[in-house]
Formats: sequence, structure tokens, C-alpha cells
Amino acid sequence: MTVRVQEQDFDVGKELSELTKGNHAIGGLAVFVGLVRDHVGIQGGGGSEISAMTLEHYPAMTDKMLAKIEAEARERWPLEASLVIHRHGRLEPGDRIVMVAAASSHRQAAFEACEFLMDWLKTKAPFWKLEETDKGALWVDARDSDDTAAARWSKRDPDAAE
Amino acid sequence: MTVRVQEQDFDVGKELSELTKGNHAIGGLAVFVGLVRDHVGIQGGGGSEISAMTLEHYPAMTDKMLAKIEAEARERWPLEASLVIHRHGRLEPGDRIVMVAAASSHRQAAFEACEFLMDWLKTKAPFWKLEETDKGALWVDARDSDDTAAARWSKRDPDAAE
Amino acid sequence: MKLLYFSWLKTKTGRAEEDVTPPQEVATVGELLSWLEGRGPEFADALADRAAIRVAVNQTYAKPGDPIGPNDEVALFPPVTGG
Amino acid sequence: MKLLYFSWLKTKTGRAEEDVTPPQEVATVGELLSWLEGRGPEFADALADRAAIRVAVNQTYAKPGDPIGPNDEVALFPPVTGG
Repeated sequence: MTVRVQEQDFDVGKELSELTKGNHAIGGLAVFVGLVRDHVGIQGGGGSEISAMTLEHYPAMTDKMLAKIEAEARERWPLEASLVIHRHGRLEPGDRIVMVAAASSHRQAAFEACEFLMDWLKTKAPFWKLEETDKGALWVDARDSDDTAAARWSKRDPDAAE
Repeated sequence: MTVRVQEQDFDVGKELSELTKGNHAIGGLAVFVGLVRDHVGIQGGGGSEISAMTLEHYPAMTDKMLAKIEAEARERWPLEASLVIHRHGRLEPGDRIVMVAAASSHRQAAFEACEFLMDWLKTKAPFWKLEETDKGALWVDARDSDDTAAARWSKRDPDAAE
Repeated sequence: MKLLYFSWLKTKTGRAEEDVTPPQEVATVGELLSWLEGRGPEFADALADRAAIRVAVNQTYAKPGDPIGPNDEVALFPPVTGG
Repeated sequence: MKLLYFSWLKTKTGRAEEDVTPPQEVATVGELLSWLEGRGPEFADALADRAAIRVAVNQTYAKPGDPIGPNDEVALFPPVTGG
């Protein structure tokens, strides 16, 4: 697995070509790209315009956790290749935030591993979003639906917070 | 939804940039890319080396069906954009066969729509693969697991073959 | 009526498409398949395993009981394997 | 012991990191949080809602009962929101 946390943007097509290059056992490649939206919904209605966001992170912890999640993904699915890129710093609407890719001989393993890695990033990886909205700069609240999505992968979870 | 059936290759990064360009309501983009493998497994063990494959298709039916599947995907999920590209003709191991992308404000809708479109392509879209193997040219058999994957989306299915 | 054959149905019958005029009593997809089987050994062989045959009438999947008419485009093919 | 604060825990406490030497009887994550709360109103405010606080000891998620020692790096932050 290749993992990068970086400030600069990435080229999705180039990353995917490099990931699969020369490996003809790969039949399917599932990819997720997360983008900055210009509007955020609030539970129960309403919402705010977003002009930009800043991603703060805890680099030493990210590095340490990625080794674990890699081992877990490879234990669960027969992956030929995988990639996680997460940006930090200031981003504007339409900018790419994150990219996750998983390659396997069959599509189901690729899709599941890609969703698993995204769920893990959303609920465990130490990143925090500060949104610049029309109501001021606000730290984003964690979404219950992300915990629900992550919980489907396991009852025993070595990185559970509680 | 943009749909293209074509003989020439496509540039994944360029397609995705064009798909999401200027739409800042998109928060997540799920993508699947299918590649030609150099080896095919056979149920119960064994397998063959593949030197190339030729994709035959029925263009008039593909065009007609895509209108239906588009309507169904958009009815099920709040999609901001979607794309299907399927190649035909002769392809070699490592070549791209198909690309499906679905964009939504949240990732779960994007992932589900992308998987739905792939399951539909695998089980309903009129394409047939002829593989050039070390045992001669063989038409690929449909996989039961693809039907199982497609069946999860619905019990009533307007395009069921039987 | 225009018939189209794909994948190994094309190989086995030795044709990609043809115009046919079945007798009037051939009014459904199932009856068309039975009539085609009687046209020669290559058709009998190609159509022997009905569970392996899919039929589309005017580019839409059809069942054995669905009606067919002289102006229809009828395609015969095995289960699809694209994607 | 090195403490790190992220997101609104950094804003509320007014610091990103610091070195602290809690008394010897502070031996677990839960005891550390209680001791920190007593350091001043900004800490009492930041740590008031314990359910909203996550703790990592040496870059690994920790529970209130987990032990801590003088050479540990302890990070305090709200639930993560990346991806």
C-alpha cells in the first residue's frame, strides 16, 4: 500500500496508471475521490455556504495507524495494490481532499476494500476540518452516519476510541 | 449521465475532471475501472493464460438500455453526475475495458450508484468477451456471482431476462 | 423479421444477421426458437440449451411468451459477459 | 509527559503542545483528564464534555483506564472529521 499525506494536489489519472502499471492480475480498480463542497447541510435542516476549509492533522499518529489498517485490509481482501492520499492545509470548494484506490482480480474485493479504507479514514484517521462559512470559522462535527458505516466492518475493532 | 461505447482508450483523470468541473455540490466521486487480466480462473480450480480478448456488442440495444438504467440510478440516488464508458474490439492484458463513475454530495450514494451501474453492466448490457487463451479462443461464460450481485438491488427487475 | 446472432450463437449458426419470414402460427419468442431449431442441425445444436439463450425483441429483453411480429428485430445471444 | 491538543481543544486551551509533570498519583488517561480540568477555567471548559474527547497515547487510541507515564506523548482531540 502506498500512503501519502501532503499539502499539494494530486493527479488521479496519473496515480491510477502508476498503481496498476505492469500488474496484469488486476481485473478491477475501485476508487474514491473526496472533494470540498461549497455548502454543508446540518442535521434537521438548514446549512451554510463554505468559502474554504483548513485540514489539520496529527502526522505521527497517521503514520502509525496506516501500518495497521494496511495489514487489516490485506488480511480481509486479496488486494493487488492500494493507495491512500490525504491532503492537509487550506482547500477551496471543488478541490480534491482525499483519494483512495484498491485493486484486485475481481471487482467486489476492490469495492469493499475501497469503502473500508474510506470508512476508516472518516472515523479513525486523525484529521480535523475547520470550515470558513458565512457564519464564521467552524470546526466540523463528526457524523454519526460515519461511525455506523465504519461499524459494519467489525465488532472487534483494534482502533475503537472507546 | 454521459455514456459512451467506443473502441479507443480513455483517460481516467481527464474524464473525472470534466465530470466534476464547476459542480461544487459534489462531495464524493466513486469510480470503477475494469482491466483485462492475463489469467482467468475457472470455478473449481485451474485456469488459462489470456493473450488478448475481443469484446463484441449490440450497439442499438446498449443505447436503448442506457436510458432506462440512467433513470433508475437517478431515482434511487441523489446523483450530481455519472459516467459510463465501455470499450469494444480487441484488447490486451492491462488494457482498460470499462469505467463507471458516480458523483454525489455524500460518499455512500456515490459508492452504491457506482456498484449498481457496474452490476447492471455485468449482467444486462449486451457485451460478450472472446478470450484468446493458451487453449484457443473461448467465449467467456457468465458468472453466477454477477447475477447474485445484481439481484441485491431489486426483486422487481424490469430488464430481467427470465 | 430481422434476426441478429451474437457470441457463440453467431459462431454456431454461421451467421450474424438475416431476414426471415416464419409461418403465421409463429407468434411468440418461444415459438420462434422452436421454429428456428427445425431449420437445420446447426440451429438445433445452437439452440439445444434453452436456459443458455437470451432473446431481445426490439432491443428489449423478452420472455418465451412475449409476442413477435414481422417488423420486429429479434436478437439471440448467450448471457452477457461485459463490464 | 508531552501533551498535544488538536482542533477546538487547541483553540479552547490556547495551546498546541506543552510538557507537563503531573503528580505521581495521576497514572491513567482518565486521571490525567481530571487533573488537567483543575488547571484553570479554559481547561475545565475544554474538557467539560468527556464524551467529545478522544485521547491517543503514543499515537494509539486509548481508553480512560489505560496507563500513562512520564515519557508518553498524549494527544487530546475531538472525534476526527477527515476523509
